[in-house]
Amino acid sequence: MDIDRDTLQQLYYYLKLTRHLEDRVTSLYRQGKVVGGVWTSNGTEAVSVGFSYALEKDDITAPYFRDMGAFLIRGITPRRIIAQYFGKKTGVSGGKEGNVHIGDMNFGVIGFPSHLADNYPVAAGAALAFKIRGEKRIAAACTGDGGTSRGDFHEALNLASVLKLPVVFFCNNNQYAYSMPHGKQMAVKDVADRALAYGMASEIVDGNDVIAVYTVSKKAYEKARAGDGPTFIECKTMRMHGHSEHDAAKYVPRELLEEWKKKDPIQRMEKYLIENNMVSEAEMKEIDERVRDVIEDAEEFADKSPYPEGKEALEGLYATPIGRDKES
Amino acid sequence: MDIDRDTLQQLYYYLKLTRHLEDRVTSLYRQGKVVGGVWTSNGTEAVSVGFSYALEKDDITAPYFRDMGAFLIRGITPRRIIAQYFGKKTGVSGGKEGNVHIGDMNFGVIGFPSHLADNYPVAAGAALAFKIRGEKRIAAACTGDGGTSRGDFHEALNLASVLKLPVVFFCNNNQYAYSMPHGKQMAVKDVADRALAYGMASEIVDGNDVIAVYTVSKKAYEKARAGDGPTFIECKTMRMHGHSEHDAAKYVPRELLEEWKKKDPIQRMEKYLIENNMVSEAEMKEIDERVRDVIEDAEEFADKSPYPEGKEALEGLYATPIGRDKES
Amino acid sequence: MKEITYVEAIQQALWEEMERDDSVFILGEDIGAYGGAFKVTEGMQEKFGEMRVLDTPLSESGFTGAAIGASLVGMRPVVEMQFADFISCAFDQIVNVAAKNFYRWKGRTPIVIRAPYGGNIHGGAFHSQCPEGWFFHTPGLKLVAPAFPSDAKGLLKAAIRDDDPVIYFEHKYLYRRIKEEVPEDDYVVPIGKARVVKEGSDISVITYGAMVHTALDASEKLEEGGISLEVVDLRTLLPLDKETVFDSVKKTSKVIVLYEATRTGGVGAEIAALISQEVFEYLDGPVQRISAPDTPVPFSPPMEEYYLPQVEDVVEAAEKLVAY
Amino acid sequence: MKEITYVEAIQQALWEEMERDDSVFILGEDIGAYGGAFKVTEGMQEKFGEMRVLDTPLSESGFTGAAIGASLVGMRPVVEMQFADFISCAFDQIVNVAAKNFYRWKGRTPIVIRAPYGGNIHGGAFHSQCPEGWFFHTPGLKLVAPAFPSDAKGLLKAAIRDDDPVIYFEHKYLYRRIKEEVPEDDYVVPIGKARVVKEGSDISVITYGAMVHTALDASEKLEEGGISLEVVDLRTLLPLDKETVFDSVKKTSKVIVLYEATRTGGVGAEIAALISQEVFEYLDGPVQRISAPDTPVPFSPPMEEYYLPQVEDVVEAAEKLVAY
Ligand SMILES: Cc1ncc(C[n+]2csc(CCOP(=O)(O)OP(=O)(O)O)c2C)c(N)n1
Ligand SMILES: Cc1ncc(C[n+]2csc(CCOP(=O)(O)OP(=O)(O)O)c2C)c(N)n1
Ligand SMILES: [Mg+2]
Ligand SMILES: [Mg+2]
Repeated sequence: MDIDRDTLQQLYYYLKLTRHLEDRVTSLYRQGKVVGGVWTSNGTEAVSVGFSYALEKDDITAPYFRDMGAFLIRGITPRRIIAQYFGKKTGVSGGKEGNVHIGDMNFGVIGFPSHLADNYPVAAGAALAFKIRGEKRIAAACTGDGGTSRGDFHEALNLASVLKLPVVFFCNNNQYAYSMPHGKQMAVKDVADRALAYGMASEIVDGNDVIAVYTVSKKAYEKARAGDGPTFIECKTMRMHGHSEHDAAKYVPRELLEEWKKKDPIQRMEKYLIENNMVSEAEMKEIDERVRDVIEDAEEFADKSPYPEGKEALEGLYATPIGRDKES
Repeated sequence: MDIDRDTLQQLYYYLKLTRHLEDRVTSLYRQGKVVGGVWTSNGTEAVSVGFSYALEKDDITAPYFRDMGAFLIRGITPRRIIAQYFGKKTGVSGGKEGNVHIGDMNFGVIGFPSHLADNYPVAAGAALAFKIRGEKRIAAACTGDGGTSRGDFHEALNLASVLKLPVVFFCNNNQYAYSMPHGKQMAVKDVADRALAYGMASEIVDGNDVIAVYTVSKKAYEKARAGDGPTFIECKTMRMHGHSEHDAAKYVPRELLEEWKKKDPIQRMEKYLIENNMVSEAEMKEIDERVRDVIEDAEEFADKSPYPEGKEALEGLYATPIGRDKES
Repeated sequence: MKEITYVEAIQQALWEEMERDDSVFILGEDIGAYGGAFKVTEGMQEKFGEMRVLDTPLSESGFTGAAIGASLVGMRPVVEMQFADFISCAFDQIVNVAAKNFYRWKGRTPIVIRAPYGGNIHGGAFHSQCPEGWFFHTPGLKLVAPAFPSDAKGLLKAAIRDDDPVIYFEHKYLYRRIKEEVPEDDYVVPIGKARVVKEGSDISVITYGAMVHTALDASEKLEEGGISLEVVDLRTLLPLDKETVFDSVKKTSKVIVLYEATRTGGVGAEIAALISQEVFEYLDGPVQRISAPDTPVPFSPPMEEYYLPQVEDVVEAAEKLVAY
Repeated sequence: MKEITYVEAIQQALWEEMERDDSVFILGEDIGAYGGAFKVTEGMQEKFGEMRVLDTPLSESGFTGAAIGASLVGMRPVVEMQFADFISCAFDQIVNVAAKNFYRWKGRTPIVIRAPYGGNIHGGAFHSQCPEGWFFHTPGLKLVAPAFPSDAKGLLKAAIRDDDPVIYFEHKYLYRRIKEEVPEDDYVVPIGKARVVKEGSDISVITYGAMVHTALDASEKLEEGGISLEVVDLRTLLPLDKETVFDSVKKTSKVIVLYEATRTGGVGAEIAALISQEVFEYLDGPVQRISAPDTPVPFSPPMEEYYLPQVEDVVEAAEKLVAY
């Protein structure tokens, strides 16, 4: 696939924005400014950036908690995201939710429930709606390798396959599910083999190569859009931080991290852009500055934002509130 | 595998006992003597008879609701079974449960909860216990083709595979899940393909050939017993009655039934025994009489048995009752 | 107005809503050509097509999740559980995804789950349960449980039009056993409103589902002895219509809470708790509860009969309470 | 006796039971080499081996089902849910398989499920829930919820030795925040017995879990103003120790039921209902309930604080109730 200069630069921009935003959040966490914990996609940013950038505006996505790139690309602003981490009223959820539990249908983003793989059937259902209505839209969902062990993974893939739904399922195979290495999670070498059980097409892609992820996603989306059914895409990558920022991940062999460090998706894309003359020095500088500015602005915004009032906890339970249901 | 004369005759006996017992229960149902509904294994008896007869005494099994042969072979008497259908105190559960919701750990039979595939992880857990204790016992579970679409199927096979548990999973693929034909349940031709997702060994066997089912089961059990891991076995057969006796199954093409009628597992075994001189005319007669007598006796027993008293409903909630918990 | 059964009322609501609004569709096991285990959707696939009356694989969590997803992008799915008992398999999707979507991130989730529930049909532990209590303790859901054909129709319509996830508990025992005149036009019963189905002066019976009929039968019997029951049919379980309940208690000062589910932690516990907190001073006697005991539903007829609350139980309790 | 924390008490019970009885084993996510998300099982795999401290794939239903199966053939598995919130994924196995095995077919299912639950840790909707209410309405289960290190130890031992399925609700907030002297020997606290943790004369506060400490703090504050609270720690939620609760109510005649879970249909509703039915004549005022409101657990600190019952809420309610 021929990818134009602008797209390549955008991919690069979002990779960087994702990395730096999460890095910043990590520092803020260490400073005690973040409420709750922090989980990042460090080292695996190409997955969410690649599959999200390949979506059309009307498509929808159900990211999981290591898909910061998806939120950013869909249009959830860093301001709202950092404010969410701070528990501020201006956060995506007005303080009701924290960290990456981000959803906003105005941007086609289905909120992530912690329960891994729960959103796989949900994404299939959105795709089902598109199919029923004869719309040319598709749905893309992502989960971790560990998440594929859950029953909802199975029920979703089976349903999608039987009904030939326009949905593409991604797996961020970052080698670990919390402390559990691949071999303790499943007895197949490739997560992609799980798709065999459903007669579903599958792909394995280098999850540190954003161009590859973007390309394979586009292809699968077009297939789904054409009515030719779902695809399961395994993105092989590596979780470079602990499970969360309070996990030192001593269970990960240092050599493995060393090896994967060399494959860093951002450096790799940078190298590609430069070697192929896809970015000028000035453009590169501009991208770096944009990333920095956007994050600084977002942090400042979040800092200055007010907390919600305690009693706001009572609001917004129902979309159709019923007069008599309020607790005294 | 060389199967001795006695084993062959026993397999035949249990096929017949299963068929005739369920036929009898069906008539009793029509007479209004059975409480609740009736679901039979009609046409698929070779599955439960084959896999159950291949078990050793110390093994355990988790049958589903079309596995009458399993109950009989494990030693649950027709008396207790018919009494269970009648809701009598002498039924397997003392009237607490009905029809094929039969379990009794004294006979290594794990009770069937209606929720299909729930007992797949349960059977894996029994196998896990055997493995932890270093016992050479195995567990065998069965469910329907429809049941394999459930999340618990996935979680069980994945767990069993990762932990290399001594468990064998059977699927009675009788072509339909209630009214749903194969193609509306899954997009793979063979249910056995589901095992690919777990790197699990699988087998496809003619589910109307009791010798084949018995043989393939034995082989899988020995493998499991030797510590070489689980197997998934698809038994291809055909449900010859409705889903239950109150379902006329108009959605099943008549030709399909005609075709499968020719493959009846009992006639087939009878023919095999006769052609191979594995049964004499006298023996055959004796088998028929035993079947008839056992069922007549069971029916009489059930008929004469008392109903439980209403207030027995309150008994036996806990294995370790606690003084103060009784409702006033 | 025509007299129709409870199940016909459900059918009418489904058909009318499907005709009215293209975004309504139905999904579940065996609901297509077969028409569903209880024949509720019979003929609908022929009329509305395979995609709007959608047979799913045997996977409650999967198809409930799918309904949630479809609802997030503007559909109004109606899920059929073959038996309410199997809703346990979709529990996580319902309580953690559907119920919390709106509060957590303004995700509008207008799904309806039809749950054929209840005993008295010799179904045993897995085909007779009253699972409403599990969901009653889950903020974000709405629960309705009609006792009459008119409410069965009107509440199903309201549920389909509501923007929140609604579990619609339809009592299997009532399907073909009761008839009533039901408006043929677009008849909607608002969610969140209880109804006094029989006025009375001595004791309020607060109940729902099949037990409404048990209460009414008891009321007739008691009338002979001069005891007058007021029967309040909750209709909606969540959110509860406390006002109607309290008004009745204020009037009678004596209460029986009657429910078919197991006793401990059931919906009836909340009603009793609410009454004893909020209208305590009106009470002239202890708040009585009548329910099934705390065991699974037993199979054998004598046990099931003993287990389920009977007219006689209400009569006895009422006689005692009046004398209190 | 040594002072140990709540989490140390859990650890002690696990270690001692594992040493005492070969049939005890532990399974769950990340509990092996990693020692569990809360480090409860730290060091145990080294000591007891990979099979008895078993890491499982991410599949709550699967490994809970497996625990059930192992228990049926004589093991005593202890399942760790990483957070109680994820127990919803195993709901069906718990309520339909484990809970009903014994009643339906005498299948003995001695499993223990450890469920780290509760809020006040800024965990948001999916890492703070109090799910005990869902299981409280399920006959066949036993539920315990210790508030002190001694009970944490003694009840876990009792749970492991019990022949029925027990859910052990351990409050995350208490893990490292409270200390107590705990008997070092084989200390077992019987299931089914509540405890009066503070005697008092004016009002009974019936509570459990982290709220016991809220009640005790309130009691201290109120003491100054001359109001005397009696604090009853339920310890076991199912089956309930009605006697101890009723005895306290008979003594004080006024009751506050305090629980951290959402209000409607929670455990506290049943307590209030029981009291208002069975010891009605002893009551000198309405049965008050204090709980979280009916929403998911909000994330932002001001909202979470508002949401969770606070000492001040108890103080206020007590002052009003005394004056009633
Ligand atoms: C159903 C469920 N069980 C447990 C957890 C707790 N948990 C959070 S993340 C995680 C590991 C996830 O591994 P994986 O799916 O590979 O995603 P990764 O974190 O590696 O991106 C676990 C066990 C959860 N979120 N959901
Ligand atoms: C979880 C669950 N959902 C729904 C049902 C209702 N039900 C009973 S049998 C059946 C069809 C089962 O099909 P299959 O697994 O192929 O077994 P078969 O009846 O064909 O032997 C259904 C849907 C059930 N028992 N369990
Ligand atoms: Mg992972
Ligand atoms: Mg089948």
